[in-house]
Amino acid sequence: MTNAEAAPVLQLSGIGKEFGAIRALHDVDMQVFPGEVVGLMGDNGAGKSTLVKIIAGNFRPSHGEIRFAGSAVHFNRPIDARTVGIEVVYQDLALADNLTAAANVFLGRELKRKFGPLALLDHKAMAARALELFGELRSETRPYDLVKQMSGGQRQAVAIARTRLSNARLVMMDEPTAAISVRQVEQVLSLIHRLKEQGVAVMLISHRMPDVFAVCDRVIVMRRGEKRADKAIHTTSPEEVTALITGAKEAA
Amino acid sequence: MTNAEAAPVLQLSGIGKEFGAIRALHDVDMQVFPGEVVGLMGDNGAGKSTLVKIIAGNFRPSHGEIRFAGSAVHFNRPIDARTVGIEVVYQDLALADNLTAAANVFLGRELKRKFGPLALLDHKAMAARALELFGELRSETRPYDLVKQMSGGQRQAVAIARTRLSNARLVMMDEPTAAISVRQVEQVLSLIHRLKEQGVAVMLISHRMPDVFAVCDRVIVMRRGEKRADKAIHTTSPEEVTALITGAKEAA
Amino acid sequence: QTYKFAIVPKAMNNPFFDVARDGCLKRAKELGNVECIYKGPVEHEPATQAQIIQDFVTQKVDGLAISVADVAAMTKSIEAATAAGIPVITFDADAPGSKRIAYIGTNNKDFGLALGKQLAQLKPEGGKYAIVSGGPGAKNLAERVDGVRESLKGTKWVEVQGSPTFCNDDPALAIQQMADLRTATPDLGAIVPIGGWPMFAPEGYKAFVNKNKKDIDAGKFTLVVADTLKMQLELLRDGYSNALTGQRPFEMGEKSMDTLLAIKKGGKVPEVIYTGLDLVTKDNVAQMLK
Amino acid sequence: MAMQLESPVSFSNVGEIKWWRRGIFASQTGYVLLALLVLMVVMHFASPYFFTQGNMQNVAKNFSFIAIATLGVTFVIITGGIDLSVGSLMCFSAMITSMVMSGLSTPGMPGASLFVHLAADGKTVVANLPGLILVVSIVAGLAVAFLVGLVNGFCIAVLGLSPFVTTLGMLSIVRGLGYVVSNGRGSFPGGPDADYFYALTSGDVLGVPAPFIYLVILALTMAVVLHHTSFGRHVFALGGNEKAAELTGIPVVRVKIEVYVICALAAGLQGIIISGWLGSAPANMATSYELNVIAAAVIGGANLAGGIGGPLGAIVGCVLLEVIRNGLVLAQVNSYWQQTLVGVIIILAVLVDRIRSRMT
Amino acid sequence: MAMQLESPVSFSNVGEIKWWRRGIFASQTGYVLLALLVLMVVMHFASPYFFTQGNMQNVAKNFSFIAIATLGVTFVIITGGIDLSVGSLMCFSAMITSMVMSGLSTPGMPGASLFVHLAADGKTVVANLPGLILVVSIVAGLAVAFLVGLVNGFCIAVLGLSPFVTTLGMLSIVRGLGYVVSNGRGSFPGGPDADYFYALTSGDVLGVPAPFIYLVILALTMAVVLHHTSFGRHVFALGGNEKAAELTGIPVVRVKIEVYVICALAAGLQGIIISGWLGSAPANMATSYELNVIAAAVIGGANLAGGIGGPLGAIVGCVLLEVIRNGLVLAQVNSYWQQTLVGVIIILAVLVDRIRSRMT
Ligand SMILES: Nc1ncnc2c1ncn2[C@@H]1O[C@H](COP(=O)(O)OP(=O)(O)OP(=O)(O)O)[C@@H](O)[C@H]1O
Ligand SMILES: Nc1ncnc2c1ncn2[C@@H]1O[C@H](COP(=O)(O)OP(=O)(O)OP(=O)(O)O)[C@@H](O)[C@H]1O
Ligand SMILES: [Mg+2]
Ligand SMILES: [Mg+2]
Repeated sequence: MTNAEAAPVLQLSGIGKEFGAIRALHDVDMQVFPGEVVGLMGDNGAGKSTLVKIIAGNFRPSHGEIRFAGSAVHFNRPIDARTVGIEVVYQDLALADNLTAAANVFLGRELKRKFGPLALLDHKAMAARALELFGELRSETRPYDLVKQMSGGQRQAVAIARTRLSNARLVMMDEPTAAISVRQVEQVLSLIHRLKEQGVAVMLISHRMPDVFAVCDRVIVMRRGEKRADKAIHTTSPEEVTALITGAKEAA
Repeated sequence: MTNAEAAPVLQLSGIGKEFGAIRALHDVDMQVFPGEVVGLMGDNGAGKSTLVKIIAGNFRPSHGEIRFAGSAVHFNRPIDARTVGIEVVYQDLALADNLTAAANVFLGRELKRKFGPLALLDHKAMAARALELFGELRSETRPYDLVKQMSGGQRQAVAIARTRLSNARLVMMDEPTAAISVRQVEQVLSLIHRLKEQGVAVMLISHRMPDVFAVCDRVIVMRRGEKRADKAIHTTSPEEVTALITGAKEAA
Repeated sequence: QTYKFAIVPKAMNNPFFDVARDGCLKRAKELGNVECIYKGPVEHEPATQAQIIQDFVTQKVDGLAISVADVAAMTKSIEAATAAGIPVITFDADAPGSKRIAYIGTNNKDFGLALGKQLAQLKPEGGKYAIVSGGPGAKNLAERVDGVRESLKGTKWVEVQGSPTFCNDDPALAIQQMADLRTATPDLGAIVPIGGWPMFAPEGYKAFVNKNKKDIDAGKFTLVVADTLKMQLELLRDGYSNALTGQRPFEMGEKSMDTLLAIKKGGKVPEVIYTGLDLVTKDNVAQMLK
Repeated sequence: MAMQLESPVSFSNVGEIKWWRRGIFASQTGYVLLALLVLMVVMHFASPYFFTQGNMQNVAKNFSFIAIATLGVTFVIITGGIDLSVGSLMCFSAMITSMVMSGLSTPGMPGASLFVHLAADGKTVVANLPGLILVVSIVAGLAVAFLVGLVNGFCIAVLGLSPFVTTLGMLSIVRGLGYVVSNGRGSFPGGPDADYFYALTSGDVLGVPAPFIYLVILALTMAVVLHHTSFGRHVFALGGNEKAAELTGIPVVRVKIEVYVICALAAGLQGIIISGWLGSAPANMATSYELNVIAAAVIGGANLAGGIGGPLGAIVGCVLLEVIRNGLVLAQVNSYWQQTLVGVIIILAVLVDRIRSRMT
Repeated sequence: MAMQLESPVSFSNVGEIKWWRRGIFASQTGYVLLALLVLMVVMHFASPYFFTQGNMQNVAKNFSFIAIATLGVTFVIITGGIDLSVGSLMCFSAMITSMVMSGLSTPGMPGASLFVHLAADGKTVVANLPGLILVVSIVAGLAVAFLVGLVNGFCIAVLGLSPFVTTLGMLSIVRGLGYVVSNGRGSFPGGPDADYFYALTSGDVLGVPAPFIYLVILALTMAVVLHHTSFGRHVFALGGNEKAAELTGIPVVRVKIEVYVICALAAGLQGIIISGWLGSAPANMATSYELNVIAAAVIGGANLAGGIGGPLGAIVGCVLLEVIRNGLVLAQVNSYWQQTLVGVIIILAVLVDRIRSRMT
């Protein structure tokens, strides 16, 4: 599936990011192809989330260029990235605690019904669709409950459900399985498989080695802001990746 | 190690908790003995965190009784639980974003130096000790950095480091390894081992089956607020636990 | 029969109206069959005053004496009260075109003229002067400013830029502004506060005067202040100002009760009752303080 | 999919929420409403005039006078902001409306010839098209409010200034401009359309004061907007978690500007209505009303931290403040004690809600 | 430990932060300070008298008058609260102090015989122990402030009421009580100790006004308390994440009560100092100062959302407000425009900081 013949959907070159004196990213190049699942691994603070946020238009990179679907892009705000077809599950989930689960799933993309010139929210339809999405994830999450009162895993299910609403071209998931329970993990992995089948590119950030090796075509390892390895999954092993993450092995 | 001869350090009987119409916990009994590591598993929203919060004095149970070290206790505030020797790593980490990592580790237990009648904060000593603790966890976390700017795993390391400051009798960790990377996971597990050796009781909540089976003496499975199983680790298997979590198997 | 008369000040936080209230209470006690209710907005704000009048109408008091916060607004309120059969008079600040039966108080224009005249008499040689006023919205204060300006027009006194300053009836701010005015124009010849504000803070006022004592003694700096509250008279006696011009709020309070009672009894009252002005200088201060 | 559905996703541990624990019955608004009813009963015993028809009309009118502005400020509070400039803006909009109205009705003033002409007697001013001046002047008043709201919104949303500082600055700016344009004097509605103006602002329909009718209409509209449009949803999301709102692609900047504009328009309209009732727009009108308006919203249950609030709460808060004010005057409480009591009652009213949340 | 140390924990991707990007240089306080300096230069050109010694003394004195209260309110703001009662409390404490002072100095008043006696001439009042009355009356003034702070803190920390509503109610209560105790008249310090009182409040030491000296001492103390004691650390933690503070065992209730008490004491002290300078405690003293005080803190960089703030910022904010006020009078700007300009300059001053954060 890791096909050099197709044009990459995402292409980063020389991406760097400094926060004051912290060099969170340095000279990162990478490509992601349609229908490819790329695992992004690395130690805590390696810069994975920062990279995701840069691609998603959340931060501006200090250096480097992003090309999406062939053309250079400059996202000023997350909505810009969303518009071209990038969906993100953020590590901190980005939920509005005072709203219900259904409202959070549809935030910024509410379903509406026309009443003459008025477009009013279609609460019922949104709740029904949200329940359906939670069901797909096997998550016991009630659409009308406030997110504030939810357990960690229910919150994560809400954040994941969001990405299912649009026809994205690239889905980035920043540790989507951190808080969820065994059976939902399987659902998320099978969701990734389905995305891949639909030709969507997926970037999965995870600290769970088995998950990465179960779904990814390729794994990229980051260390202290730099890309240390970029290997097809069948050419590497969990042991090698662990060594790369911890720094026991410098690069591969 | 699961010794019936010693007195349990923690004993719950008939614990129940309702949030409005949600029955988050129902009639939960359990015991934890000194030097024992108990795994608490369950689906998302099963009530694990709620149970931890009740034991930690964060919520009052709607029903039931808690006995700690032999005597019935009623914790009104978290500080009460901390005073008797209960340390908790909360799932949402409980960090003050506007403070540094070192300040967060020592929150509520600051180190001080006496200047005559004045007791001023000993910033240096706290930073040094925090760095040491982060080092023990193999986490690249800088004591003087603001927690606001930290990566998910660095934040978790800060929360875990806190529990190392006191001589606790019971340490409860609510998904301590969710956000941290492979090498820190090993450190956390070895930390749990050390606690066990010192005779400290540990309650580990995790969705990671391998971790639970690596360190726990006993595993308790919750489902929809009820305790479904309570088994010594060598009498069960990951498959059985998974079935209990998902509800495929009703109880054991 | 007993009567309930309400006396409504422009702002309760102004000591001036406390004196009017005391006059009203004293007179009510003397009359015996009259009750004096004192109630107004805390700050100088017309809409709140209008609402209070409305409440008094609902309560069916027997008469209203109002210090008008805003002419047009009160004209309507007075009309409503009159329609409900409650006689209304005004005191201190008038609403000339309204249905009020009488006005008791000072002629503010005359007040300003008197202040100006005092200054011109004290220092005919003239110079630069500045005015300190209370709030830009108050009509009676605007009339006083006009009066001061008018009476100084033909003289050698000229007003500086940035005058009047507005202290929002805050004594501390009034003194700060006086200090600033003096700093801004070191050869400033006079300051005319058209209300007693700076002197309501006697020590701060003294501190300000002491800094300029040399100029005052040399006749280079003159202070003519409005109002004649007790503390102001004492300050004048002790040489902290050159002249005072005062209204008679106590008398306004007394006369309000008398007038309302007369109206209730069916008597005829004059439409405008000026309570007059007290012109005080060193010469007659001792007598005023008695 | 590989995995078999061992156990269906269901909610066996979740019951039905009792109706008295849902919606308004579980909100601060509901409990403050309860406190309000108690207070009204107390006031009834304190003064026989309290429950007279005339007084109820007064109360209805008086609270409508700040309630419209409170609706506006509630929008801002829900997003987690604050607007201190409402009091000044009420005055300024009212002033502009009356100045335009008088100006256009004065033959000889620029543009006036388009709107009025002198009657045959050479004195009476007659409108060319009755009502036109009224419309133009109200539009002018609302237009300045719109501008002020736009500037507030721009500074806060685009430049990222703190709402407190921005609107405090604006409080000062707008009040100052009011003095400048009227030369400190304030202004009066005048001309042939003034009577329509008075009828629209201080008239009543079958005994119901006109401002109260406007209030009801606006409050209903607001309820629909907040709960049934995506704009309303975005307003809540912004208050709940601004970061998340931004990340999920909500046009945060636009929504923020819009709420400040709405708030300014509400304040402007409110000021225009008050000036119609007063028959004047004095330069110190509505001084320090901002605190009352914000207090009313907060007492009614809006949360200054953002994310919570609504029209019913705004209205309940305003009614409570007005009943306290009116009731204490009617009960003939000593004026100096009144202010103290106002404070005590405000605190007691919100305390009722805390007692509820303690009990559950 | 099982695992071998393959790679040491180190921070190879972290450089040294340049000094000009650290501490005050990276804070709003620093940039508002910059704006202040620019403003002062502008004022210097607008009026040659601005930088005279006399005027600088005035500025120093005037801003010290609100700065002490601002220090107190900064504590509250750092915890994420707000205190609207400071203005009223300034007045009330001052009033109690002068009433006690005059009362104890009037032979015949209850308790006065313990403190004063009549001199041989039968008229002059002589203190039994000079200074004692002063101490007692200041303690009385601070004691009421303490009580008010305690009530505020109790309502907010224990009962869980919103700080805005509670302190707004308290604003009204305390102002009302001021009217009640003085019957609307205010009060004056008097008696044999009044001169000491005046010396302590409006005197100066080598040309430095006394209030300024108190301010400096209090600000330094505050800096130490905030950054070098556990109380200070807890104050910040509370503002950063109240939930977390509670969970980590910080005595949240106690800390909250303490900050409101500190704030009230600061306001009380401030009021007493002002009344000493004024020579009177009028009933409308410090009306609506609460907005100035909070604005000063916020302009200086304190964040109303909590977690950020400090004494330097509070002082910078106060100086800025005073320089604007003083400078505009000195520059002889038309008074109607002054108010507008005050607002504009406030907004511009905080804008400077935003430009900085845009650039990095
Ligand atoms: N807003 C910020 N300001 C300053 N430093 C930041 C900021 N965000 C991240 N950093 C720093 O950048 C580095 C990379 O952080 P990042 O969140 O990308 O790590 P990560 O690889 O996602 O780690 P984790 O696995 O723990 O989530 C960290 O050292 C972090 O402290
Ligand atoms: N404060 C609250 N108010 C109302 N409902 C709550 C509250 N806290 C938790 N709940 C509900 O109680 C149930 C149990 O939540 P809890 O957080 O204990 O689950 P958990 O087992 O920790 O799940 P996870 O593995 O996802 O962390 C959930 O249905 C949740 O929605
Ligand atoms: Mg991350
Ligand atoms: Mg949990």
